[in-house]
Amino acid sequence: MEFSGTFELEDTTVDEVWLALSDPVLVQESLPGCTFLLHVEGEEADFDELAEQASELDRELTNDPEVIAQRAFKEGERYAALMQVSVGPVNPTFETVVTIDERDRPRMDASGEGSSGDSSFEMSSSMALSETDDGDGVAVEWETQADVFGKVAGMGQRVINPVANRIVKRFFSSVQEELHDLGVGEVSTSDGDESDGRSLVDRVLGRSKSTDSE
Amino acid sequence: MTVDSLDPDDVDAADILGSAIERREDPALLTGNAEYTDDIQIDGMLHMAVVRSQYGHAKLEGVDTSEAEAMDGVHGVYTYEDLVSDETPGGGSFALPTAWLLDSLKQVEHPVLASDKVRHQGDGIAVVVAEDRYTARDAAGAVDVEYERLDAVVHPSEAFSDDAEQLHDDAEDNVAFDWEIGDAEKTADAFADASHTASIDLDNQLLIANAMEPRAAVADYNPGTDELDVAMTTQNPHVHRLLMAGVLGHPEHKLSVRAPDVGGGFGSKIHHYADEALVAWCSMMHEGPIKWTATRSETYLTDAPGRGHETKAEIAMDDDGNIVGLRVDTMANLGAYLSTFAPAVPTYLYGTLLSGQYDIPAIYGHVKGAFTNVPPVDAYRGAGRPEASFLVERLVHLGAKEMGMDPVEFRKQNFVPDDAFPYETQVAVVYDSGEYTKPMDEALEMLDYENFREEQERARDEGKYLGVGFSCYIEACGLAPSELAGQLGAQAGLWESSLVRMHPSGTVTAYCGTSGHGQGHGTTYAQIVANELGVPYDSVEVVEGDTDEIPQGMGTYGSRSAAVGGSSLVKSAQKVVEKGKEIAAHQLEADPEDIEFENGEYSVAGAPDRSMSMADVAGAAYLAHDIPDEMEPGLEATSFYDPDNFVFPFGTHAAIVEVDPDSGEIEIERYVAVDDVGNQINPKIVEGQIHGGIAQGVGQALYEGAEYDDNATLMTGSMQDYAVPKAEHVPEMETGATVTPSPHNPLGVKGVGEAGTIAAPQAIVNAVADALEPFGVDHIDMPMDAESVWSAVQANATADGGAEPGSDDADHGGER
Amino acid sequence: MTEHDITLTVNGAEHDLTVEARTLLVHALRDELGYTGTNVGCESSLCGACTVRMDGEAVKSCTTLAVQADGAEIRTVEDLGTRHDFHPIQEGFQEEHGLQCGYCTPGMMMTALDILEENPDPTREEIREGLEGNLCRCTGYQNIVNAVQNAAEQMQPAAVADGGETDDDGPTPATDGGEKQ
Amino acid sequence: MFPDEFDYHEATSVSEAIDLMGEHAGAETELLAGGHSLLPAMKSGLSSPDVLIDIGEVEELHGVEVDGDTLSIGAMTTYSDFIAEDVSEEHAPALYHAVRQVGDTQVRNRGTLGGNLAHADPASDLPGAALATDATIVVTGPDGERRVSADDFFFGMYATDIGPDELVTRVEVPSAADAVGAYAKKPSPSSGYAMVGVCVQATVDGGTVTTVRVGANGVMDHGVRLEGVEDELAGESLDEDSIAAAADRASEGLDTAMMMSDLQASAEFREQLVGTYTRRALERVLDRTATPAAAD
Repeated sequence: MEFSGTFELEDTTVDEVWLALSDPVLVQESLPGCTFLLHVEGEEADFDELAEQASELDRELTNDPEVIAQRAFKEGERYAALMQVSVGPVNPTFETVVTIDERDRPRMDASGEGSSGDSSFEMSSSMALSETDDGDGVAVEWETQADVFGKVAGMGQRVINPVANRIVKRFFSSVQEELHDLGVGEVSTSDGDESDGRSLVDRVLGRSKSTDSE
Repeated sequence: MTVDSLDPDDVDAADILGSAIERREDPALLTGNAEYTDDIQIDGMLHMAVVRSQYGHAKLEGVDTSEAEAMDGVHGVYTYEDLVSDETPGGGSFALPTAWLLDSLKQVEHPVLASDKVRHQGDGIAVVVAEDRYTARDAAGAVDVEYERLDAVVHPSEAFSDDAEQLHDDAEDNVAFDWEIGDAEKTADAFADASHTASIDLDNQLLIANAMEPRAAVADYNPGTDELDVAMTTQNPHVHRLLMAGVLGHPEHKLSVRAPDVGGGFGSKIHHYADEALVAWCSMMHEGPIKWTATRSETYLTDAPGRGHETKAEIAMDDDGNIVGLRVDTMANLGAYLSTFAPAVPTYLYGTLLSGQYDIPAIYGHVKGAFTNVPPVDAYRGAGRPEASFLVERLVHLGAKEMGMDPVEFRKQNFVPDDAFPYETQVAVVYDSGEYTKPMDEALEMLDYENFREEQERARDEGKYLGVGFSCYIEACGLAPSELAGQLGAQAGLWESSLVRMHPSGTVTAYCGTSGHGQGHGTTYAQIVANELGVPYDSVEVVEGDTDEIPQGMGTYGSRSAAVGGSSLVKSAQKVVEKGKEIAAHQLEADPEDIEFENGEYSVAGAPDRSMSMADVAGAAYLAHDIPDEMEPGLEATSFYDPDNFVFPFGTHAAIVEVDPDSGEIEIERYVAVDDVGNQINPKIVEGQIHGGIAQGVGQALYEGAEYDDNATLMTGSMQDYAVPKAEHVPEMETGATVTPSPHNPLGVKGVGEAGTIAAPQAIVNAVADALEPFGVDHIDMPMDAESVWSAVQANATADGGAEPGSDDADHGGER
Repeated sequence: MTEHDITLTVNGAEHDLTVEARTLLVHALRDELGYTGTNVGCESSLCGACTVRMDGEAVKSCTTLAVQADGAEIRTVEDLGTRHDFHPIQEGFQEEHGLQCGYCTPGMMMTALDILEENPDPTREEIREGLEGNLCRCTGYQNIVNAVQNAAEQMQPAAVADGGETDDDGPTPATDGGEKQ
Repeated sequence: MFPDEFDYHEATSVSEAIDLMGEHAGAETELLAGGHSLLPAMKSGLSSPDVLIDIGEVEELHGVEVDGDTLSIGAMTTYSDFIAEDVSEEHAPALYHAVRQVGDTQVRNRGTLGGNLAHADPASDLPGAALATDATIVVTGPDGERRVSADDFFFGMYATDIGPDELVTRVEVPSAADAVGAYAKKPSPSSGYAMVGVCVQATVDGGTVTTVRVGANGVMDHGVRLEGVEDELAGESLDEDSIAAAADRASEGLDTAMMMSDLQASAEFREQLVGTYTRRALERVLDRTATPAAAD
């Protein structure tokens, strides 16, 4: 099943939003029901181990591009998330692994799968940022193709669309809030050249050159 | 017209056959004294639950049963490896057979538990045996299965596409069979010469039977005697015994299958499923009683659905409106494996009915069967015949429209004429008897057809859209002459067996190899036997559904019980009468030739005072003090009745509907059914069968459909989402009857179980098409839910620049 | 797992039993107490086969926990009448062939009793609406409606003719074209 | 299937229920009212709470009474008990007509008004009615009572303003003895839930609509007011034309992204139906205005 939408973030820039969405910590904080979101080091994602790791980790939200750069999503890498999706009395917790298939500002593609007991899902998702027409904000166009299996599949048909819409809405509202609270991107985005010819921010932003802007 | 029931005590013995008496099975059912399979309680009984697939199609990478095994109350968890192990009981195939073969059929392996691959969600992966049903279910949930998901296919057209995932290694391109009937060349010529044609593209959706009682089995193995008793929800215990013996490798004579009270079947309890065999195996494994009762969600995943056709078809007419040819190309969904009778349904039960009630000189049908990731598809009430009848009647509706003729006139002109019977069609069957205009005329009178057309005109002017639809159906039932069945691919004879046993006191037990599950056989069979023997109705007890009691049998499906089982009882009873005649002759000191038998009395011709009752003769037979030399004592007879031909019930159903183009809602204003099912043994039971059949046909037309997503996950997996019609969804039905006895059986009966289901859908679809003619809507696929009707109106309004509501555009469409 | 001691009065007989919290009333009745006349047809609270009367009202015993029924009076089909002394509702079903396989029938009758208690002389539409929570796959409902009307007549020998109009927002009922006479 | 195991506690008072919720705050806890939404979800394996707190028998949560200008309905009042009270139809006609169409006979005998509103199934029949009757939902928690207007109560699929430590204790409906109410519903043929349901409560004085509130369920992911319809009718005379004009504005302002779309009906068709069923509900209001006191 496919669903999509556009969410507009006010009073921000594509660079700022891109930076925010590059930060697993900010994404984790903004995703409703997400207990942790961590880079998967080895082949297998062991969720018990990851949970332990998450409890020991001391990561904080920041607006410091240096810090974000350290932990930013990387193309081709896998990330594990423990997500509880709450729909009334139905509250499955999904062990989810997502691969960043493509990360090329202003576009990111990811695919993943998750399971919870006898239920599971597979999804592929993409997101693109653009300046809004009034130039005052950023439009996030997103689309997701998801397949749901097992017990929740029958229920899925009915609830997935509105529930997904609600999760996305809450996610971006939180992102907007965090952007505002942290002042992400307020650090200049054009300082200091690096050895590979890309600025630090360029690297975080996944840009190949520091010249273009939308 | 409603049939009123009679108390059997108020019916004269001579009138018992044909009387609408109350049903003798009802008191037990009405007081809670009935015994359905799940009601059976045996001391020490354990419960089984089945672990089923999370996916429509996947490879099994691993099954971890350890957590389930460790749970309190769990007695065992088994996978395919355990079944086939030398250490465990049984040495059978552990694979389900198909009992109908076709030349081109790919017989794929169907293990009772998946070994390496799951091909539909209902596929079992492991079974759990535990103290109680809750624990068994808990433990099933604790079995951890690792899958590698594969792409799935749901519809035949997808299954045949080039990039489709193949289900079985030995079924290339997912083709299960490729079959044809009729004369392709002759039909091509007819189309080439025809002056008019009409065509249709349609889906006949998958339906789920939804018998109110879910499938269940209780198996009890006795290690001392090696006897394995299975009580189960079955329509045909003897067939299940035969097939299960092979699946388990347990000798047939040590296996007993019994159908307790069965809560409806509609085809879904004919087939041999994995679950019942697994219960039996677990019982051998644990050397004691085990129960399994499907939850409703399991029946949705495992009960064989029916229908599932994608069809392109066309009809050809000459200038005068005579049908000159009919051509059909169908892709049939067979699901993940071949179910018991699956190959017969879209072939011989479908293609042979493509002539409908019409005299069509050239017919060609081509059917390609597809393996897909839905549950194995098989017979559901009507089985093949509803698909044929739907198609023919939709084409006739469109043909009439193409000709600019009234649909009634067009039909009548093309009916097989009364003097043409027995009529041999172009598709390999010979219709026994018929007068097709009779039910049509009666239906027209009940409808007041002429007036309706005027009312329809007036209503359209007011923006109300009424329509009438006809369905002149034919069905072939009473399966079947064994030799013919064998030629067509059946792996069994389709005779029926019975035993009529007089007791010394003159009462009777009649045993029959059919197995009723709501049809009232106890009542109708007693009517038949009481009539033949001339004994009181209450003196006859009927026994069915138990392989230990009844010598042999083939079961109840395909509307065969009265025609084949009933006829077998007649034959057995006649043998009893014949033997009695010799005893009476001996006792009355007359020549057997001179003994007459009437109303239960043997008398000497010309000397009515020299007589003996049936009861006296029975007493004499068992006393055996004075019976003819060489004669064995006792009075009973067994027969194996093999019919000469199918029987061909027919009739006309008509619906009047009002359609609201704004909301897409359809209101059935009237539903008229005139059926000719031959002689009626109990008209009230016949009426009930017709009612119930129509309700399921209405369900198909308007409400029901099994929907799967692209991954073959069932989306309509509960009654919350699959619309089983409720009381308010089924219209009041006006029934009428004509009687054209079948010449092929001693009762002159034709079969009634499926007639309503076969007849109803096209009556309603034709009515809706008639109502929406001003909008240029020719066809809406079933189920015609409100949205599909609304969308069809919208689509046509847009596509045709908006056929004005109210304008009557008779030439519209016809050729699409 | 929590277990609870409960008391159910079934058809006048008091039973003390211990059940798991999750035990459904229908399983307590069938598996623990042997009242197997009440059947289970679905698990989504739609088919109504499991309908019993609890403290005088029709309820779906598969959507009621046994612990919720603690202290309640339950009436099942076993309490209606014997084959020699039918309750009018049983008589109606027998005379009108209001059943075929019989599986839905106990639940159907228990709901019908609710309908008749509320409305002793229901119209055919009212009966159909009242039976919305009971599915039958055999009869097409027409003879069930006849059976309930038949029972209504027996229970109300001096019943007046057709009931009046109702001001109900129920879905438009099916037309009554084939009214039995 | 069967529910997974859980701990069961029966509360005998509101305060006991709140205490029990507090005690089990760490576990997944659900309140059990009539159980007709929760138990099917548990039986299908979709929902597996650790703890159930049964509030169905809490005496103080039962009953319907008129308190000044307010009809006060205990949260655990069953649908059938509500229907049986004369004051229900008299003071809250729109709610009365909606409740009559909930589920089926047996469901109405067990299901409760408070349970329904707390569950907030968008396809249930009551969110629209709560909005149309301007109901106030009273929720009680450790800090006492809170009163939430129906307009602020529902905010998503199965999502309401009830806190994790609170329960719905009462529904208060401003008495609308002069108003007429109607509920027009297209039920799903399978589940009986509303594909679309439109509930209207209006006061018509001398042919003119003086007050009107319209709520809909089944259309969006939560119950919504149909403000276009209200706007169109307010102060107008109620007749065929104004009804048609109002029905045309039924889906005005509804966020199509949050519209329900499922096997039963697409969002596009729901948009069509909400107009049709608004018209039908208003036609019933018109009928009942013409012939008042028609009783069920």
